[in-house]
Amino acid sequence: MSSEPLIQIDRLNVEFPSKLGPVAAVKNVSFDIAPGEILCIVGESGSGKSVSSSAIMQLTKFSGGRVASGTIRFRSRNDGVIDLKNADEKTMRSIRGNEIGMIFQEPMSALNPNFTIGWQMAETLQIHRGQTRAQADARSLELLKLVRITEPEKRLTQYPFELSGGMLQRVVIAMALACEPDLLIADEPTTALDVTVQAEILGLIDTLRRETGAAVLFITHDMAVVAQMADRVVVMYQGEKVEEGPVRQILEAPQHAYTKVLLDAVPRLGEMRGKAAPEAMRVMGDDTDAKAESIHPSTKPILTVENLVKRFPIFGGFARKVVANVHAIEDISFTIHEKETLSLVGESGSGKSVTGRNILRLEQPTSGKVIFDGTDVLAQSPKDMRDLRRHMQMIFQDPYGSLNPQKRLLDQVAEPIHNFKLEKGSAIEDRVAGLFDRVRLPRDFMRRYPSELSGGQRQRVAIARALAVNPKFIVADEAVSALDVSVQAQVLNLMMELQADLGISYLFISHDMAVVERVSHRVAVMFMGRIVEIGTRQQIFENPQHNYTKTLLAAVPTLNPDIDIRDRTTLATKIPSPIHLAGYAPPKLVYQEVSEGHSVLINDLQ
Amino acid sequence: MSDATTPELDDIKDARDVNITKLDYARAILKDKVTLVAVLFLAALVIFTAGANFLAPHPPTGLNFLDSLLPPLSRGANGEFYLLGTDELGRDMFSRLIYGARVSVSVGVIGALVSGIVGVFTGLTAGYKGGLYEDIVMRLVDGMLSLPSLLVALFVLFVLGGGFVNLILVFSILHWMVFARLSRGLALEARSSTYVKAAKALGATDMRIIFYHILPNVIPPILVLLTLEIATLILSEASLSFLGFGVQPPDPSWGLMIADGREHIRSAWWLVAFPGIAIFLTALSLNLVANWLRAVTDPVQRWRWFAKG
Amino acid sequence: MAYVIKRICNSLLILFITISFVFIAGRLIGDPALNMLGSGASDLAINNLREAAGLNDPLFVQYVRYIGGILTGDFGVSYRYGYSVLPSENLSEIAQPVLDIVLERIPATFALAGAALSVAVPLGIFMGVTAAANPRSAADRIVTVLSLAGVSVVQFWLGLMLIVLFAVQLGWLPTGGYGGFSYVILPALTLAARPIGRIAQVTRSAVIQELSKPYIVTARAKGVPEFKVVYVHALKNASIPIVTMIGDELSALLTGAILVEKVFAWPGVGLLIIDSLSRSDLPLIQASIAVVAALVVTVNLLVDFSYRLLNPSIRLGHTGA
Amino acid sequence: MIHGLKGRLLSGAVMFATVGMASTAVAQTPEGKLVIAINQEPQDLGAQGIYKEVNATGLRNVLEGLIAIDPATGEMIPVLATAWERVDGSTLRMTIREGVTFHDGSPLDAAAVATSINWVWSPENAFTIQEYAGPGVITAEAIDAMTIEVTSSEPDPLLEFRMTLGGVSSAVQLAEAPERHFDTPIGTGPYVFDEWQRGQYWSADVNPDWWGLTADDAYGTTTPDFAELQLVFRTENAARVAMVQSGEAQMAMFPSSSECDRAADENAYDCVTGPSTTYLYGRLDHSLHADPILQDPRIREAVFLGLDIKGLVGLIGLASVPQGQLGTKEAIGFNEDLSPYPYDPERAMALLAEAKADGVDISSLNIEIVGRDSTPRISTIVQAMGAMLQGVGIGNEVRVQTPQEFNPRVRIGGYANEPNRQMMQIHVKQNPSGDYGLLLLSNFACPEIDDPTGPARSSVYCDADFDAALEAAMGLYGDERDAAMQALVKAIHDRHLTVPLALLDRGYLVESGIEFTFGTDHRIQAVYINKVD
Repeated sequence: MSSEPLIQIDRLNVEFPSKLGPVAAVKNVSFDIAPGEILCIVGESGSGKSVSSSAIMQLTKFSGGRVASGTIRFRSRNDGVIDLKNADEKTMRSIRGNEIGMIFQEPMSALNPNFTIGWQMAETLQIHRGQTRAQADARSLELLKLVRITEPEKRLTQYPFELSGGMLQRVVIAMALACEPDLLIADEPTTALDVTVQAEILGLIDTLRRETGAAVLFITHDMAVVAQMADRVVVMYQGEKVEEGPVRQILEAPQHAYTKVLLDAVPRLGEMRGKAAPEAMRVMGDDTDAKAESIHPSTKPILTVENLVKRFPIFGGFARKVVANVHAIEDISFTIHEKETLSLVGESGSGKSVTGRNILRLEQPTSGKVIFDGTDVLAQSPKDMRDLRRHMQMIFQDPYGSLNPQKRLLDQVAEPIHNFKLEKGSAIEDRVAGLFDRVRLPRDFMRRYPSELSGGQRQRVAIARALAVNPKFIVADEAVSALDVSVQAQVLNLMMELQADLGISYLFISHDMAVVERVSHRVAVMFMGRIVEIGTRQQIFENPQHNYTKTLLAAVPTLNPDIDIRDRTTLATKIPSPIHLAGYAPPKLVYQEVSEGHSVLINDLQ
Repeated sequence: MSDATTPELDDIKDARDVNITKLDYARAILKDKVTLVAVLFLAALVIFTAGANFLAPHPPTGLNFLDSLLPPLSRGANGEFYLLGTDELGRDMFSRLIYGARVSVSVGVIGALVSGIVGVFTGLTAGYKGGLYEDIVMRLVDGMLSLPSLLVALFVLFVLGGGFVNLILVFSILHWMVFARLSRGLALEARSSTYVKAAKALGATDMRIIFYHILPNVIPPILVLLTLEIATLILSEASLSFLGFGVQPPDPSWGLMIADGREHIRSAWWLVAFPGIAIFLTALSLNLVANWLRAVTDPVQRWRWFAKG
Repeated sequence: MAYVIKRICNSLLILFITISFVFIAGRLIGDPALNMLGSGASDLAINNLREAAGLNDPLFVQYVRYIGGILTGDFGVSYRYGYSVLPSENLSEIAQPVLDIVLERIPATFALAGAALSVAVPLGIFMGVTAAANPRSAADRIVTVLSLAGVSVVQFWLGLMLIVLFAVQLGWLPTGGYGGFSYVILPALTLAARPIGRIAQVTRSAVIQELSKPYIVTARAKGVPEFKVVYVHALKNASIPIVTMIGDELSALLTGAILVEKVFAWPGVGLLIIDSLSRSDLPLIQASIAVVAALVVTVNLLVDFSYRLLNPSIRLGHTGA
Repeated sequence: MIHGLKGRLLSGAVMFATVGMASTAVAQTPEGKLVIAINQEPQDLGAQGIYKEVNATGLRNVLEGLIAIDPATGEMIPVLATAWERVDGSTLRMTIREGVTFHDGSPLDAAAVATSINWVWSPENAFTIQEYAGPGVITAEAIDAMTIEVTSSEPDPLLEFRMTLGGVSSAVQLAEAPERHFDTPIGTGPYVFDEWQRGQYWSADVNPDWWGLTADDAYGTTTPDFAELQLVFRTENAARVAMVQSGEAQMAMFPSSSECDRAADENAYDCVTGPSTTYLYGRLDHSLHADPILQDPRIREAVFLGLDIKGLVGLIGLASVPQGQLGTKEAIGFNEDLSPYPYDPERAMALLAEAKADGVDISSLNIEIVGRDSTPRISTIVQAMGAMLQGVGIGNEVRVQTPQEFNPRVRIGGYANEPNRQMMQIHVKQNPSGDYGLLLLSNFACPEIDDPTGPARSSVYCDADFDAALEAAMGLYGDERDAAMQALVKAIHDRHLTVPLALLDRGYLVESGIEFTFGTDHRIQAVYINKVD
């Protein structure tokens, strides 16, 4: 390893045009990367971390950006040290994909859907190495083996949509490594992936780095990922570098206030060990710490779900008959008590969100029973169902999408009040004002439109809206997943505070194990549409029984930089298909009660 | 909507996503010279159309053999000035163009509005409600869209006879599907959007969701289509009138003016040239405005129209 | 395969409904015999024609007879075209079947549509891609205004102007008619204006859309030259809307050529339709519309099937959900 | 020998138009192609079609009749019949020309001619020529090899005239391939049919064996000058004109008057015009299902006086002012004493004021001026008429309708169902029969609603006395018939029933160096088209 840096970025400034004139996305950022080193840039959205990396590749210009000043000195194989800021397009093309490879956030959309994997991999080699298609295919095969993809020969002839997300990300990595680049830029490469897949990909990148000696610029928002990957860390906030240092120093002795906030807000898996009740999140300088008192649910059931099944029919053939079904959820049963939070946790496709929507009858379940507060939900007429919704509300994942962009916040929060005719005239506005107070939003926001608010503020509006009808039960579907960690903590605390004050029960749907551990009374782990394990939080996190639960827990990245993640590098696995021919009846699920309230699925998906 | 974006765009979302006010739209138009000209032309057209009785220098009907077929910029027997010349009955072309705008533009606007209202209603309800209703509606829409529409229009007008009302009837029958297909797609998209699910969870009725929640959000693309359809219908009106199945005299529609004037295409070119140019400029302006509207309401592209620096 | 059969059946249904609609509308409103013979004809003559053409039978009987005939390829005989007689029994044998009259015109219509498209497709795509590669540039603005001008012009008016300029004033090209290459230039250019504009527009917006997608960043990050990024990566993915538009325009050319055929006296189906309308020759009108509708439905079908070729995920049946 | 047609016609009124000097044509071998842009495609090329030029323009070059009318003199001249004489009121004996063969090589003889006549006039075939059928059914019979007798089942004063109408085509073809009769005409004419490209043109080549090349009494101003004849279909007026302007055609039918005017400034081509038997008229609702206000003679007169017919004629261009009646001067029944309806707005307004003073509700006057969309320039015409009536204070609206809408409204069966109306129908009619009888019958006779066979189905007028007088007149011959018809025409004129608007001239653009002679029937025959130096 030479001590001479591979790339030196010096006082980089990148601007984007906007309605208000040029906006600086990156301000005076400097950092170096040594050969073979992994440098992580960490920051929340708007920090400029991704812009910095695309500026290296001169890709910002395609989205209208302009490198205003600064230098990007790169030690090129052929041309010696050159400034990539001023390099011409021809030079850049010889560097892109050749000396610098790049990996992206969403493998599904990062590959061209209309060309085979083989074609796309060969393209790089044909451009930079002048290889024939046959030569390129041979090299592609090697690469696919390198990234440990099953059946590599077959993959070459497949199209992107035929592969799972984890496999595609391996393809993208293989493609980036095709010309043995000296620098690999990985821009949030695991954010779109499930936690188990994320672990595999992180392990793979780390392994490959060691095998090929390429330096890695790793961009992420996740401190836990940083802890696992980085040699050195650059922390960015609103376009500026706020702190830089070796990973251990950043994690253990952060200097800058923002780094501290970031680290503090991250829930750490296992930190709730031994505690029976949920606890509020740590938020620096937040006064809601007062509500840190534990919330204790009653024993009175508010919602009982029995054998809930949802299948989505697939029509086909001549008469549009149902030829197959997507078995979205299978035989789901659980109970939620008053003032209790039950978390449904699982990876994408596990059926956790479908369960939430079916309980509220936003979709019609195929079979099963939902009893809410003594009322059979599925037996209600559409009109009665509407009235019942007063008591059962929902908070959605996407704070940008769940608010109607064309309506003032006042009207949005007043929507349920209007629908259920709870108030009239100016009383509506008073009530909305009260709700804004309750979720700590300034009252003058009532006249604003959603686009004027930040993500966290929007989610508060969504909560206020759900509260408008004094519900007893709220389904929170990935309610904080889209928020930056610092904001996420505040919103979670607000939800817990409301539970304490108003006695609301939550069905908390999430993929984030650490958050679930923090906020839940009880937890149900879902996989392939089934609950594989259900119990109190302590039972699940401290004594997991089902293999899947164990895998899930092991895959969660932690803030401990000492864990070697390379041994997680496994072959990409194949998940059984949830699509079955019409008429298929799955085996009756059998649960074993391990201890009181702790059941494990024993006859399926072992 | 659900198109994946790059993390880079995440970083600059704030720069791109700033709230755009009416004033910004006005400024963007002023900056875009071509669109500005189109808007001014349409504004002038509307003013002249509405105020034809006051603004037209001469009556559109009547008879004045003395001033028959005078070329543009000439003076009549009694010293009247004819900006764009006269036709064979000695009527002022400029005035007839203004009155002709009334017919042509109102056929376009009313036809597009009627088909728009019908199409948006059926499309939104079909897209939102789904099921058999949607199936039937979309089967009908697809079927009718695959028909040769000019031909069917021609045939129906052949059977029913031409005229203003029949023309609008035929246009509505043959164009509502365009709106229905778009609206259904928009409703389908909206139905899967979270704010609609939220509205449903909040107890809104289907009709309220469709018309209070979804409709305001899908106005921009519908408005774009409406503008394009007005242009299409003005062109169709001209074609049908040319073939004798459109507006009937004495309504001086532009298409009819071309049809009547083509006898004299060589000797009195202005009879054919000016109505043709009027249609062209009107359709072009509508298309330019629609194009601009589409660009500035497109969440992915709009920043280019508002960005400075 | 089931999909293909289903789509074909669907198309046949549309065709059947169109034919039925035209038949019934034509019968219900107005007396075809009177319209054919004119207002001066005696009632006897009119009745003779009604009798001979079977117009005195109940509508349902006529309809069944008509549909039955169509199934055997018999669209009836023209009331007027081919024999200017008041049809009587012996003459239905010697008159020319309307289907032959229509089919005779198809090659001319195809030639014109083909000529127009062979100009419009490459030019439209080139203009659209050029504009998309540099949004808001001068090239983009020029393409936008030109393409919108193409869709805004009244076709028959453009045709008249072109005749006056190129055929009469300059004498370079014939005024109209059917013949060699020089005859096709003016009508094809007149017809091409609109498809050029629409193909350019749809190409532009589809390519812009594709260029904003992440896989384009991947391609650029691989070092793919910008030309290839646009013309290979983006254009291939943008092909479905473009092909749809080409199909739409082809349909429009097959039917919308009516005006241009009239102005240029191009002996295609469009001209035949206008003639038969002006002669109130109902069997001929019905057959022409049926044939044109069949062409249009076929074009739609081909466009539909081409999606399967253009999009591997449809081809491989991966878009079930 | 020849009955019926009026003396003044026989006296040789100059009824032709010709370009340039009198014929100085030099006989020469036919060469080159004569391309004529015509205004519509024929429906078929059957032998009956030659009776009216609009049926199949130019077909007389291929198919000949027995007798023709000389375009220059208006006299009947022999063609395939060399002589004809009356046997009685219903029979005509005709001698067939010797030594003529059809284009298929079969000889022209009495049998072949009789076959043709029987085919053309057969009621079973019911060809459109029946519109000129007389009172009886026409049949023909060969008396000997070269003589036929043509018989009408009822006495028919116009039988000779009817023999100028139909064409004679090959009897062999009729026997062997009757279906070809309609698209492959086989006649005896100076040109042999070549091909018919549907939608484009039909063409013929010069016949080197034409009998006229050697006969002394051959019709025509010349022998064929052109080796080929091509009739190109161009419905668009401007397209026909453009063909001559660009040199693609040597002749174009019916240019607009403005194009005709322009031709004067051009060297390459000229415009020739001449009167036709076609006239334009308006028929104002009268007795039947009409608004009672139209029964008021003052109102009717005011309407007629309010129309500036001279102005309209000027507007139409190639036209002349009709003499207050439908039909052309040479027809039996033409009343020379009548004069055109004057344009007198003051008088019209005075009449209206007078009627108003008598309590007639003038404000309810709203005349619907309706034209058929197939009439050339109808939109301009009705608009001008509307403006004229507006000028004298007569409320009106103008319309142009498709035949689908218009035709039922013209016939008693249709308009009887309409509420009482004030409709002025604008029609274009052609009357080459040379007799007012049919015209009076179809326009003014009382339509019998219960008798669907009557010819008066489109009349709006009903007067028993008129009907009786008409019936009487129809049975008369010669001068008696003429006088009776004239009286009826005068009665019609005075009652303001129909307003003749224009006698239409027809014009042609003709390339310089070509001379074209034609009559009121506007036949386009190559033997009347000469190359001149």
